[in-house]
Amino acid sequence: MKVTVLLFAQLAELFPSSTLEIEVTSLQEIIENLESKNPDFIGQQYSVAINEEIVQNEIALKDGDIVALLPPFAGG
Amino acid sequence: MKVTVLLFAQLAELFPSSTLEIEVTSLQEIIENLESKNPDFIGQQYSVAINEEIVQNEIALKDGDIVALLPPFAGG
Amino acid sequence: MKKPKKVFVEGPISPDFISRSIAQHSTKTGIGAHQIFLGQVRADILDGHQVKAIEYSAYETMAENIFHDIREATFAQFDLSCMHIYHSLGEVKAGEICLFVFVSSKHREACYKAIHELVEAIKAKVPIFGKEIFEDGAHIWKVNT
Amino acid sequence: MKKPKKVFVEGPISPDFISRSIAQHSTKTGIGAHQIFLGQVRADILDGHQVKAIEYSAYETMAENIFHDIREATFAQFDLSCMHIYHSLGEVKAGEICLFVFVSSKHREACYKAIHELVEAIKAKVPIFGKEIFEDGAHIWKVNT
Repeated sequence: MKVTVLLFAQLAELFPSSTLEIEVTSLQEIIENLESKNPDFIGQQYSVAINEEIVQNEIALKDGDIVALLPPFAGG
Repeated sequence: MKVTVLLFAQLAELFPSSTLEIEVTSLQEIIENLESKNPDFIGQQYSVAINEEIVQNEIALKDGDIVALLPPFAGG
Repeated sequence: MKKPKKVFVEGPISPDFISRSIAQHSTKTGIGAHQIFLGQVRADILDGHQVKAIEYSAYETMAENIFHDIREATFAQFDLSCMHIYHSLGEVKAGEICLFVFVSSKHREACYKAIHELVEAIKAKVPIFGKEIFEDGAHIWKVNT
Repeated sequence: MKKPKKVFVEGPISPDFISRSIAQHSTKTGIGAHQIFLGQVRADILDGHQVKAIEYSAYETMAENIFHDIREATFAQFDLSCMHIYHSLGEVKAGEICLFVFVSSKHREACYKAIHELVEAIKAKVPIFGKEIFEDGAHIWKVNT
């Protein structure tokens, strides 16, 4: 299925674009995809939001999901 | 000895002047003096400051002391 | 030691005054957090009368000394960069501001606690009196809770 | 329910903006206490470099939703009359204000706790990112503590 991956802040700096459309079957696959594109992605800290909700565990993706990788928050 | 008595707020309203110079030997005597001048003074709530320091117990007065009778505070 | 500063101001504290006070901190680039407390006069209904203003008075010399002591104790207890306290004397109408307490620090934790303790200390310890004046001209004397 | 309000503003939050926000509360004569928290950008020295500004970015749609949730939870928990939250996006220089949180209530106790919880929730839960830009043009990414 196709999902949209959004990268923010220091994660966005690691790739040519902060928005990726990719064909994957799981969150794990997204991460492996990004790690293979840029090894500097390995070991980065981030939380994951699917359709703007933070998810704590691996959950099943659906076609059209928006997966955001969010580095540590720094508001205020 | 002679002391200056300062009255504030609702206590000042009970007397013609908010500043009194009186001859007394004790704090108790000041209070009796005021109660005799205006019985409405009886039962009023206040704390006592001698020379700008709050005192909790009867303390000896000295000539020239400034005795302030302070109704409940209402700052802020 | 900080030099003694005058706390009392005549009449209400204006939003402009607060704005200028905030702006003066922009050169203090070690500050990360400001906390401001404002006391505003309420149009309370008491015994069927509506408060239109509070007329503040104080035992001024003693009050300024106690403000000074409160300030020093707060600086000793918390890691603050700045502290400002202003309180009105005279008439402050309902909706206007009578108390402005402003603390600044590098990190926010010190600010939360400092502002809380400052405001409580001011309300409890400073000989300030408030005459609540009703629409019909009658008045009662305010008591802090 | 309060209507959703926009939190993000472009660039720093000016003292004038804060002043106008305070002034708008003078007609709300049931309010007795205001509490304001301001976040100010610090000129920290990190690895020998001095921060001259923070450039804020956010996952904006998600962030606005979370601000809304935080606002609703705070209104449910505390007896507040008003609540306003503003956060900068884009560049905010050292000494300028990037966060403005403003709560008002009849009595002061609700304000102390509400402002504390609001600021902590904003720092912990909202997807906002800060690029700390040094005098020499290098940068690092800020992490909240």
